[in-house]
Amino acid sequence: MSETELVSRPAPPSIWHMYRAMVGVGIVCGLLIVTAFQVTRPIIERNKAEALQKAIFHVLPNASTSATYRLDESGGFLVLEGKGVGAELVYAGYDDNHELMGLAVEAQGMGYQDVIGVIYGYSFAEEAIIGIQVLESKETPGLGDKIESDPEFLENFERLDVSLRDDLSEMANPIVPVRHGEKTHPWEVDGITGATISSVAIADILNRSAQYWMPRIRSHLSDFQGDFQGEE
Amino acid sequence: MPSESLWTIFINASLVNNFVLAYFLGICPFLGVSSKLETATRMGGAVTFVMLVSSVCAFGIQLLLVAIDAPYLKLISFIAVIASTVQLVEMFIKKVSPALFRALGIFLPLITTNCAILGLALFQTNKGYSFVQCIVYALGAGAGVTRARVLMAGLREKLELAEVPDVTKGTAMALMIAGLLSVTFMGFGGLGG
Amino acid sequence: MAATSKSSTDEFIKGLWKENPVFVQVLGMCPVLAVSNTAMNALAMGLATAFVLIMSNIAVSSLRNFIPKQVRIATYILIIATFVTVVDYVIQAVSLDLYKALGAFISLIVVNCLILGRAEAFASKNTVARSVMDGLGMGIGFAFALFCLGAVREILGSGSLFGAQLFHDAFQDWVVMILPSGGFFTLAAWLLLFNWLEQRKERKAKSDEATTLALGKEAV
Amino acid sequence: MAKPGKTLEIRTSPHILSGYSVDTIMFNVVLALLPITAFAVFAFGLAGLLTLSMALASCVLTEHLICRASGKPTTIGDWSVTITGLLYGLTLPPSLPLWMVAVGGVICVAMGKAMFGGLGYNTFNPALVGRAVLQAAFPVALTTWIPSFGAGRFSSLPSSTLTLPFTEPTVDAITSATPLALWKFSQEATATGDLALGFTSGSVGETSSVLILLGGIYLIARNMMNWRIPVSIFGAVAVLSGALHLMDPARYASPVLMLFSGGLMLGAMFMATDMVGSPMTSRGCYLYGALIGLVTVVIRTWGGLPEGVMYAILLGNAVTAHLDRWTRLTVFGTRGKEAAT
Amino acid sequence: MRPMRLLGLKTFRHGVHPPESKDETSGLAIRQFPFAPLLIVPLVQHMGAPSLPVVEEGQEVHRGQQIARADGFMSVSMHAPASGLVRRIALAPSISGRMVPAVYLEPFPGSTQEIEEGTPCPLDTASPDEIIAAIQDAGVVGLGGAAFPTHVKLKIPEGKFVDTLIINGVECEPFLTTDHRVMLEQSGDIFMGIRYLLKVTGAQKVIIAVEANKPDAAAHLREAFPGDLDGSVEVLPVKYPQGAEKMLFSALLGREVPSGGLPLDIHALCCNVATAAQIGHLLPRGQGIQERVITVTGPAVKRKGNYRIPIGTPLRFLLEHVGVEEDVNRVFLGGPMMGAAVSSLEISITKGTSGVTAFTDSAAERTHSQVYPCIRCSYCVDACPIFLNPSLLGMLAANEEFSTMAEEHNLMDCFECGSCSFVCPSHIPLVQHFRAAKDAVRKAKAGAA
Repeated sequence: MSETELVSRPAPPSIWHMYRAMVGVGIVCGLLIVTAFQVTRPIIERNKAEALQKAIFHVLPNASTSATYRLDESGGFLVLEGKGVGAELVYAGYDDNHELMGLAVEAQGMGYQDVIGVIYGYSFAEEAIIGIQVLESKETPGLGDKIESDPEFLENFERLDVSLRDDLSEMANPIVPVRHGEKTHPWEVDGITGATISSVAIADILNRSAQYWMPRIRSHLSDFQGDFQGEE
Repeated sequence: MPSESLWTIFINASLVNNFVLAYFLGICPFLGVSSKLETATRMGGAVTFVMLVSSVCAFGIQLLLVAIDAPYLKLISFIAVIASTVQLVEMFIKKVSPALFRALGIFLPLITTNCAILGLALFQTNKGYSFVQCIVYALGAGAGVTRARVLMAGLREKLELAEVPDVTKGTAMALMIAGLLSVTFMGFGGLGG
Repeated sequence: MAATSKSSTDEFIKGLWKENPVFVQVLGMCPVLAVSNTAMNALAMGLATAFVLIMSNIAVSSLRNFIPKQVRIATYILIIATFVTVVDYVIQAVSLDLYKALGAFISLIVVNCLILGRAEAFASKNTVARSVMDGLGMGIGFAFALFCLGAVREILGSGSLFGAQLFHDAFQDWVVMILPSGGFFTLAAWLLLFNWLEQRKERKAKSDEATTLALGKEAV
Repeated sequence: MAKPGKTLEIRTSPHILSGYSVDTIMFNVVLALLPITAFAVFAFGLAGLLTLSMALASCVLTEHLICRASGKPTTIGDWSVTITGLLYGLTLPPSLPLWMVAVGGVICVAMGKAMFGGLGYNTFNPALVGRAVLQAAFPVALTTWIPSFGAGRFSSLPSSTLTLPFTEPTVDAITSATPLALWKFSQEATATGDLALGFTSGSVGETSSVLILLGGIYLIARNMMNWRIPVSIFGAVAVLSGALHLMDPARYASPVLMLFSGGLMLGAMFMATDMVGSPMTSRGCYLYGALIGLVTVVIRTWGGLPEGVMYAILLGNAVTAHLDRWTRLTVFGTRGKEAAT
Repeated sequence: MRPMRLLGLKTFRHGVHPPESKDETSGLAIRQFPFAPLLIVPLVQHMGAPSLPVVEEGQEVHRGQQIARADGFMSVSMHAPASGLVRRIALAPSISGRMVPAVYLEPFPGSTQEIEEGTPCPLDTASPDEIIAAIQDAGVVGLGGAAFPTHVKLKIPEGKFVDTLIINGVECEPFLTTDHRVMLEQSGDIFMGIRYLLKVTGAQKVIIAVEANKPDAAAHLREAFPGDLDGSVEVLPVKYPQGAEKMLFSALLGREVPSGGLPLDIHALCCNVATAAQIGHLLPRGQGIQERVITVTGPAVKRKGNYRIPIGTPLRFLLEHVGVEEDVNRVFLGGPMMGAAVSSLEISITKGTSGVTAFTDSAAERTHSQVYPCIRCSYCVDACPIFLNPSLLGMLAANEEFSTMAEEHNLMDCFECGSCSFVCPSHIPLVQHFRAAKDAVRKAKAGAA
């Protein structure tokens, strides 16, 4: 405004005016932000928890309750209390009779375009991966994103063998990707024609994650059998 | 902690997920000023530099915010820090190297509103990169922005002499070229894998 | 000041069409291109931006005499960042899926040159009422443009609109439309259309003028 | 005696011309492409013929209509759009639905050429623009291949060819992987003889390396093609893939496979050499070729796609302006001066 | 820098290969041309100030008599091409389209046309300055086409020196065989001229450059080469514009004339072979130039040949005498690469005219008249002997960015050899663009100064 300019030229506004403006606006803004945060926080957290629970139940089809465990420094698993910042988490799923059905584990790795994040379900009974859901992916639509939808590909994960050697030190067979139609072993992942990179990426992500988790989980199986009842 | 190797981060930020051509960050200056090669290169250099500095700052802020458990201040503190970083960098360069200031100076204020900088800070926090990863990410992103700008500048300089139809002149043409460049860069998909 | 009421309607109208922030001024390209891959995302983004725009216009115009010139940009950014943070949390609360789809681009509304531009060029110099109208016009214009883009991209790219399947199952998706390059191409196509319309109008105006001139001469 | 000089025509010197004209050059490129086209039809039968015809027709028609719409005389007479149409057709998978072929043809000419101002200003190779956008739009259809020399190729069509417009093609039972895909995804090397003669699957016109080479040599002999570009592309590819192959023959493909497979031959000979998109100086051409070769090898070896020639050439087109600038010749008599300043 | 070689022969980089079209006249000996009923001798036949007439209307003159004197150093004398009557001294059309002062001379029909001799300038006794004055008095200019006063070129400023004299017998322009015949028929005059030139310039060495398509001339000169002269006859490959001064220096000596500089800067001097022959012929006799050898050729000419033609012969008389096709519509002074098209046949032959070529439409090489956009084929870049980028310059010219052309892309170094236009498949009139651009730049500079 030209008027302000005329006034301000000879006598610039005092420091006090500037502080007043900045601090005033700052306080109001701060109040606004904190209010919004406080109002929305419970809703957001509920949403997130629901989404996670949905994913866990998706990859562990028979589970109806779940509990979150964290990997302890000792190598054992403890029920998570409070926030799990920085901790390595697994989710245990229980059926209606509070029987442990399996674990859901998050894993991620590089895909064709960007990081792919998945959650997969591990069944103790079958010693196999029994379900998978892609949480995060920017794979090419119509091609790479078939890893989320292609029924033939998803069939791989209805029972993907991740059994361990007898000494529980490592996996008996690594998960390996093969070309479409050439799957002969239960630990092989049948690829998608035309989306080789993405399907190979999934197999690699699962393999790496399983190699890390399976020996740890199997050797502390009892940690999950506690009398804790998962939340609905 | 993401396990991506530094090389993967760099290739992804600069080629596969180019900030300009795949994330559309910093599009306004990309379309607006890059018709002279020299300007494009210098501007790219300035952006990379500021990216590097603000990436480091953002990393620090994120640590602080986690420590005091105030995630709601993320955006406001990032933008404040970036704005003041640009100011500081400008003053610093002016003091230390007047020559460099003459080369970069006029671009620095423009960078404040360059979404690529804020985007970088937000992405690196979302991805939870470590300090070194952040630096490599910033360098990769800066290289990608510079490369996109330089290519665009060359193409536009060439087109200045062409008999472009009236309808396609200007922004529409620049967008088409950007689209073609984006298609071209798709060829690099999977390199980071 | 008699013309105020009339001109405030004008402030509203201009943003919709004549000074449309996307198609005419080509501002705020980043979100326009990044989240317009589906109509839903585009509309949500557009409305979020419109909300921030209107709110910041209100705040800036009502504080315009309170904020000294020297610190105005910093204050504006502070105000805008606040509203963006609020929007960010609201969207998270409303729908996590939408929040995931829009990603960091909600936060990036802060650096949308449209908002800071309106605050600086308009709201800081005008009354609250006029600023609201300006914000409404620009915001809705922006959202409308985003929707135009998103609709085209979703219809061609996924064969649906707002997630509802439009065509027969066998429809071949034009994947490129949902890819980044598709964003560039679609916006370029819209701009071409606008250029073409504009040029046709100009030509017509010119020929009309010529005819009037010619007629005038004949009459003389 | 006649009285000469009644109608003297004034022009500035020179008064004679070399005899080459844009249309003669373009026509010769078409000639050089004919054997490849013929082989393509022979190898892929009706599917090849229909794909090529549709590609050609859509490109030529688009050019004609755009010229008409903008009120200019039609430019299809200069043969350049014929080249675009042929090259574009030759890069397509033979079983591609014809409606996609037509869409791509329109993109080639409208987006790759007319938008930039027509012949001479089409910074990116129009055929590749069409091909690249098409691949981005329909990634599955553009990476589905049928084997060459199929038994009933002259009597029947792949079911996908006649797919209704805008609908998804049904994938044929008999698909076949290209030599590069075979190597990339299962480390199978194809026999060199098959590669050279074109008994492999692949795009309509990229399979017969021998015919492509012959066409290129014809143009080079007539000075209608810059030999430096294909030579440096081949050189870069051979050196890079050779070095990699020596390090680990099991992981990295042999230079022979690299050179004779995929679109490298066709791209290097006929698309990278497109005069409009390639540098003007000799040194620029060497760098341009080296860049294309390098990017091709990088994408093929480490990227997600088995083939990268198309992207490499488009990238080359994009940096041409810079290469021309960096490799500007030192003007006669300014050598010392530049050193002084 | 070492000179570039092609098949063992020294040459320059780039250049083009236009059809030579010399076979029809290269074997024809020089013949004397008859006098036209009226000779029109322009007083501006050279670069520099017009000569001042020293005769009056109605005055009788002898063949060889001085009819105009030099006006200052940048000017030369003019001599009567025939014994006859000065009809008038008035304006006459010239090739540039401007009217220039000229002496209208009507030869006496019955005259024996003997040439008047003046004071000789003996090689042994005359000082360099005296020789330079004699050359100016003899009216000698560069006969290769530029018509630059030869004595000006020979005047070497203080502090400069010349080590090599190059005699240019390349004649790279298609159709022309003037120099070829002069070398075959006037080698004595040539070597005499060389002796004068060596004495004036102080050069130790002389190189006679001949293109490979004139092996008889090269062999003849080698045979006739005097044993006491330090030098050689060099055969150069057939390539256009091999005969341009700068190209010759770069081919023979491996030296580049600096941009905007002179041959003297690289201690070399170049002189056309016909000029040397004229000097060698005229100076010992004390005569001035009143006629010169000209190739009259081209598809439209019936009796092609190399003629010794009196200066001032009107073009119309010349063409009528040799006979031309009725539909002739292109006549050039010089060859088709650098020659100028004439707009009227009323202009006359001058000292700078090395040839007259005439074409009919049907025989014209310019068959493709359609101009296409530049397709960046880079033929012109590979042709330009001074390494410009004609394609880029052409596009800049079309956008009228003349100052950019001059400042960033060395427009002013272009010497309009025509190689770029010759090879351009898009038929863009590049040279025409560059001439216009150069004019504009010069005007802008003059305006600024």
